[in-house]
Amino acid sequence: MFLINCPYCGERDQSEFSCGGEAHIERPKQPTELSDDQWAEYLFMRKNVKGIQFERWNHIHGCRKWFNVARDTSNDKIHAVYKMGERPPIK
Amino acid sequence: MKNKYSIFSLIKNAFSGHENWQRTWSDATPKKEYDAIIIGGGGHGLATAYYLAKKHKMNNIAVVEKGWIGGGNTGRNTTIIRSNYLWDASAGLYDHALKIWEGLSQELNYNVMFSQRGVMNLAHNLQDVRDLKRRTHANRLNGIDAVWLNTEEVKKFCPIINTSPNIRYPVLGGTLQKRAGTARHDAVAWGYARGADQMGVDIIQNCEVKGIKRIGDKIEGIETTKGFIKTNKIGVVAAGHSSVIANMVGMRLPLESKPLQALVSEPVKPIIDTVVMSNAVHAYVSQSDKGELVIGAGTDSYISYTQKGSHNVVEETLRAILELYPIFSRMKMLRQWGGIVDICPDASPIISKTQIKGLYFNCGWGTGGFKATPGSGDLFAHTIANDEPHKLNSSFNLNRFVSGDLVDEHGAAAVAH
Amino acid sequence: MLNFNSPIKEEKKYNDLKIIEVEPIIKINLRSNKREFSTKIGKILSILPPNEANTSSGNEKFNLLWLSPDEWLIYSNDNKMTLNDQKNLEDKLFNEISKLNQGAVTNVSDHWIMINLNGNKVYDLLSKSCPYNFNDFKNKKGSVAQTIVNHVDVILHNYEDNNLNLFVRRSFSEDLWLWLNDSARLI
Amino acid sequence: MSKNLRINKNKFIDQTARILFKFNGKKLYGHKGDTLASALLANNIHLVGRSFKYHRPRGIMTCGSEEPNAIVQIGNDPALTDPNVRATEIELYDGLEAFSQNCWPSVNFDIGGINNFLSPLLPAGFYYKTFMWPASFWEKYEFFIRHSAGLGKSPNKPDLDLYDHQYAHCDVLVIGGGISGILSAKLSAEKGLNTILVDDKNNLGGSTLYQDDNAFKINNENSNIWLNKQIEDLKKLPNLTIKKRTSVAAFHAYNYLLARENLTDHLSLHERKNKIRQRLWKIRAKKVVIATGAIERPLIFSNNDRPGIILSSSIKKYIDYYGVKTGENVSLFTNNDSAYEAAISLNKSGVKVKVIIDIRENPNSVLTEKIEKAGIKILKGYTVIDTNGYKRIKSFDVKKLSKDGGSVVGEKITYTCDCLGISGGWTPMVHLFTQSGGKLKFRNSDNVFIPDENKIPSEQISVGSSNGDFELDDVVNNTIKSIMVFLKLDKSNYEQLNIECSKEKQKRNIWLLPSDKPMSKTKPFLDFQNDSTAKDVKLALREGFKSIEHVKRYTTTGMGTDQGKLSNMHALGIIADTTGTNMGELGTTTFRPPYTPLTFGAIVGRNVGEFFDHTRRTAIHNWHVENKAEFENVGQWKRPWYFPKNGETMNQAVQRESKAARESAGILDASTLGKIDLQGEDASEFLNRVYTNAWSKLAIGKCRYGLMLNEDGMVYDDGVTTRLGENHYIMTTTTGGAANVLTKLEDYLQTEWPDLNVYLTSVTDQYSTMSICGPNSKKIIKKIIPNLDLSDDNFPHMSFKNSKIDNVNCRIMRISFTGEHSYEINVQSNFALNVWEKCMEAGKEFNITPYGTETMHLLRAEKGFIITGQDTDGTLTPSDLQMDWIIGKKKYDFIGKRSLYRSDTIREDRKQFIGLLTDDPKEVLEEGAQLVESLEKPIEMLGHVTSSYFSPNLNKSIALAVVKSGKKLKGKKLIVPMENKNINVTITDTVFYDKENKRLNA
Repeated sequence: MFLINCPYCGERDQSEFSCGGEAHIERPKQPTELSDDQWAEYLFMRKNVKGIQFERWNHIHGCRKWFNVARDTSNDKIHAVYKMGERPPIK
Repeated sequence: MKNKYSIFSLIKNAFSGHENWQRTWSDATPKKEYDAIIIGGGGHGLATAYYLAKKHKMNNIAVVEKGWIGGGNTGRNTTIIRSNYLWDASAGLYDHALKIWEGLSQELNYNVMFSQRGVMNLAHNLQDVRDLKRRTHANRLNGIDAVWLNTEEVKKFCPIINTSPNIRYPVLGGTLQKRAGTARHDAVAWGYARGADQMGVDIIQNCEVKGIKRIGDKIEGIETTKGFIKTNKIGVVAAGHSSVIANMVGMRLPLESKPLQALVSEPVKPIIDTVVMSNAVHAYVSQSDKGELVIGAGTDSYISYTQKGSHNVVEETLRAILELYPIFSRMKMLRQWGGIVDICPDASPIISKTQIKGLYFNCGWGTGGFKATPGSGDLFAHTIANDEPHKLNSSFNLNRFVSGDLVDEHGAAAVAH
Repeated sequence: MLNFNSPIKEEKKYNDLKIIEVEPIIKINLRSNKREFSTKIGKILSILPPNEANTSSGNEKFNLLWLSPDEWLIYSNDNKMTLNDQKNLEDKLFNEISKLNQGAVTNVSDHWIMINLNGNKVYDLLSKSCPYNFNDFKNKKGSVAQTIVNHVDVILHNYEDNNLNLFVRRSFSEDLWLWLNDSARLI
Repeated sequence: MSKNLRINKNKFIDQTARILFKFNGKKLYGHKGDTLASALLANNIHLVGRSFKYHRPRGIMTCGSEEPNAIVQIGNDPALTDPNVRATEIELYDGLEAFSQNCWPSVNFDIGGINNFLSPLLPAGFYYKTFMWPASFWEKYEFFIRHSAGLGKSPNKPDLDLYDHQYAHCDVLVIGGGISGILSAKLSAEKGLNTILVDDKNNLGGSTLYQDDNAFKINNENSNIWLNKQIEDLKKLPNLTIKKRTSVAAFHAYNYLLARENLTDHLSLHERKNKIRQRLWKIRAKKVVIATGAIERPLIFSNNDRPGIILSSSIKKYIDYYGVKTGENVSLFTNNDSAYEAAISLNKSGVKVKVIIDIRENPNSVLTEKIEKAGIKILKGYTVIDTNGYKRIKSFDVKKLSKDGGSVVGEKITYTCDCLGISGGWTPMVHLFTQSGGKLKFRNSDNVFIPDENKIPSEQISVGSSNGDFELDDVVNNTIKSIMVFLKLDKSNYEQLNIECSKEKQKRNIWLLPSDKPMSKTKPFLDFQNDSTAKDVKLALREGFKSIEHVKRYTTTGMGTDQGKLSNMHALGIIADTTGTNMGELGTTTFRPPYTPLTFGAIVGRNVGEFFDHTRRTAIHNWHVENKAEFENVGQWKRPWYFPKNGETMNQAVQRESKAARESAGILDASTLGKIDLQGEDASEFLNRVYTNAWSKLAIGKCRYGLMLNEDGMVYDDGVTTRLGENHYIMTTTTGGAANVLTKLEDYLQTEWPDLNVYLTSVTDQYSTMSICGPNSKKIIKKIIPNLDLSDDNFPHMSFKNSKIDNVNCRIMRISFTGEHSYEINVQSNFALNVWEKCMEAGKEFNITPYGTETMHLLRAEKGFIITGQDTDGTLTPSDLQMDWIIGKKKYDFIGKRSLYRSDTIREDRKQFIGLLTDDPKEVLEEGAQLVESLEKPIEMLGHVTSSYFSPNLNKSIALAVVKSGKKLKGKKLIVPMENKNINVTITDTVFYDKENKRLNA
């Protein structure tokens, strides 16, 4: 069980959170202008990174806030936690 | 021709102290060039190579594996084999595999211990009943041997299940496929490796792919830890690592790689003689020939390549096990492990060409790839050899995510009322 | 007059532990990310909503718990407040805040059930199924934690030493009550 | 056989109290403090079980959790029996009953022993090569394989014991209560750190506890005396928790560890009543100290598995700790000094040690000198080549080793014995370290894998012999040194220790000892439980299984209940030797949790039976119970399914309820529907984006039905949303979808549309909802709320009114899921029961009939309303549902909109929602049944039945279904092929009842 540092509530057990997958996939502002291919890219295609992945977590059993986590998927180490709308603090 | 395995060869070799058995497969060093290369030496990859050589006479091919063959999900799964899928496309695919399983030990001359002890799926609420009945009807009309069992029949088929109406989610019935069962996972990889090796396929272990070379939209070869190998056709069967390979050519796939855990108990004398799966009280269990209870847990919600999952998934799984089999409370977990499963949004696989000529993907098997091993290999070999999918895998193309023709095997998406 | 029926209506005593449902308690959920919000609340309740995470503020009448950067829970110390008084408070807050687009005001008096746990074994009890680290919480009066107990969402408020209020959704409350009591006998 | 081998001298065993126990039915006695193993040995019983494959007689080999052989079935109560319990771990209690496993009819005469003679036919992996003919026979062969495999027996009645969980958070967790663990815990707690020390035994101190020889001294005291003082000091430290009988099972990432505390397994059965059997500690530690010690290695030579062959350190423990002689004619066989410690203990206890076979050419230390002085013969540079005896070792053969150790030379010497102690050196217990993600390095000097200090994954440290320090001086000095750095201590009380330790560190390692026979004639066991031998490993290598994981899987080495604690290193060594690889490069197999097997019960804790999953109850639940409702599980909710009266079947009850609802009045508890309160100036815009239809123009006080899609265009949820004020709405969701919908909406608000000013608050539990429908519903509402104007003008369909019932505020919605004139009362939950009772009272004269989910489903099906999750399955678009009207065509965007226009989602031949009538109106279709046009094979399935009922109001069977191109097929005949018959049906409109919606305003 990870120990996740919620940017609002502090360090909590993973069981208080849910994971929302890859971060920084912005919903297209004008979906109707997109081709089927482009829409599928947004909808389904994922980097599925092995290494540092930027992903979304929700402190669902706490403050209910979504935030971003930079986690190395090859060893599950969390390198950074940052709020929605912020840019990743690491590369 | 290698030793043929039989009781007679076993006796013969016993006299010579088993000194004269030949290698099951040879460790090859890579040639400069192959007609096709399969990336990934799991069951699916080795089966693909086997059928490429056997049915399509492509013998100058290689399987490259970054570790040891069968070391990924092939050697980590709970070995359930069944074909009672809902949609026609899935039923076609998995039943094709099941039919091959039925003669596989003989075909490979390697006992993969396919044991048709039946697989039962339980229903615990009214929507489960509707969904499973729907599946049973569809199976029957597709020629798949599924039958609906009421609670008493469930109890009769597997007496240790707690079918009391007073449990939190009582068993309301179930669907049974008798032709379904289990097999010995390692043997599948080793048997296909032996078969492929006999036909000249190079099996190259400890060879990690570092890059894919292409010129324009054409494949030129692969960069590996054992050097560059030239080829015009690459079949990627890398399971959890499919996206890692795809990223090498700048492709993204509709996949997420997540931890899937399983565990076994200490071995005991026979106590459960079939495979029982439950979705609502989420757990599945069978007993291996060795006597261990083999229990499958769920996936975690996050991506991870660590082959480790969260403890709470194991706890939840065993909670479900004890709800259905309270007699197992004193049984002990002997070993617990994780695999990396690549999951598609519609819980169906991809066996497909790509936009890059000569590059093929076989992935997205999620939590249930083992059962499809022979069929997957056969159909992927067909796709690679002909540069066209077989009728049975035509639905499992990459384009379905663009056009919207998903093969959604999640069943009922939401609990509602 | 309609009868009030809270789900538990019981008090249980164990060694070093007392568990009791306290109802009716008015509870109002506040949401806002507007600047004037704090002042308005201060005016109406004479308490400022805490900005610091996992803390609360309060006076003899009300407690104001931090739930998230834009969410707070008010609950009263008094379970004798009349329905009319409750309605008046809710309306006042609603009219001053929600109506003026300064945030949201939602009556959640019956959404949450408040259970008071009191005694030396309180934290041993909760730690049977709560992953939260109480080491700091238990030493700091007024601490607030939103976490899970036996897989159910709860809000915990450190009211006094070894005396806390636990809020659980009404539909889960009987179940959690059974679990708390079953656990208490095993301590 | 009935000899007593107890020595009268011991402080750890309470010899004043005799304990009666039974082994295989025979009454025996032991003492408090014994394990089953020590008590058996005291009774001169070595033969405990039979091996897995060859059914060879096997005895007690160790004294701990690494025991591969002495595993027994405890107890014979079908609810409480425990299979595969290590005799070396279970503490003796009054009335303990143990049975040998895997043998029939008895451990002394076991039919399966025939396998031993067939063993030439049963090499590693033999089953892959045979049992294939005829093909259909595998399951018959398998039946026999299954029945001869397995070890103990599973209980076959539900467990009666209790299991518990407890979370703990500490600064430092110390695992292992041996000397290095004790020093670590002491240093930590003295520094003021909140410390937990766990040890799997009932006594702290590890092996130093009984090391009373003057060859081992600390500050001029024998090491055991010095350590005892430390333990006494330790117990006084305030911020230290000591957990005995507690074994760490798993070390997960983020220093999350699981430890099982055994609370009752050592008590007699009557003392266990109402106590928790095992508690699983879930420990989150800031820092972890691993002090788990090391395990002695066996030596690999032919027939090294006979009962009476015991690890030398175990012989020492049996004598010094348990006061039990493991034999009276003992010899020792070793490659290091450990066996000499055992020899000293044996000698002190008056057991004659006949000979020590040492493979080293020149062992030369204080210990060896001591032994030689005592007149014990040492054969230096010799090896044991074989042993004799069947159920107990009787003698062994010895030969001189060649210089290179690769063969034997000279004459064979045979020694008789009844016990042979063996020692192959030590293996650090690095399991937990590697479980946590740590990497090992190989130390060539003494052939051990130890933690690589550069590859430590978290705040943790390994100390003592688990870190590869095996001698007392190294253990103590290095532990102190490294703990001081690890915990950032400036000074400690241990800086000036004077340690005397006289063992020689020289070892000679030969993984597989040579024999004078050809390999094929020998049986050098590696994995004692699984019967895999060095021959099997070599066979696997010949057959091309080179990776250690392949060898392990092919030979099953290391896959027994001891998980290879004794066998793995030798298997690796033999692979390395055979293939000419360096062991460091070969690596190890993965160590997987748990460290020792963990009961399912402990893992699950108390979430069994009534606590398996939560039960959510509505505020009116008790009324339903009192009125004999049958319940349906909907998610975690209990919902009334139907209310049978006077022994009605479900069908009868539902027919009655459905008729009553249409003819007079029905009442439904709809409180489980999700309810979300929306406030904020952008609430309308938000609704526009999350629902398919338009919301801006909905007037205050009005209600509207909404359909929510997934981003992939498929129907996800639905419900009615009411505009309470300019910027205030209340949304309802499906029961099962409530939590997910709220999460999804929050997600969009926080991440995609943070600019929208909207706040969402769940009020599902705040309000209870009761729906009253039927032509008399208006009259009932009028009785309850006399001052509310219920005229259609003032209060039309799809609108709401704030009102009061007595002193309590409520919201009345005029919405209908049945097609009848109906009202929904929403009231604060704590008053709901009373409001419900009022409705029942007011409705009495109209025969108001409570109904459950089944009748609700039937009534809505008569009107063709969908139930998401039943009529939809995540693959249907609004258009598929014939609900094109609900798509706001003019809206620029909403969740899922873009997906509706993909090439495959606009196809006309998709499955579409339709109605069905059976040709025989009495025939009710089965939900889930498939629809076809023709029975010609291959059968093409066109769709399936989603909902089906016998409608009492129409007096015929009705059904809803999805069918390919269904929209265009009205009137078409289809077939529902069942197992035993084919049912003819006709496609119809989805609305069966009151197509003109006249009843809404009736």
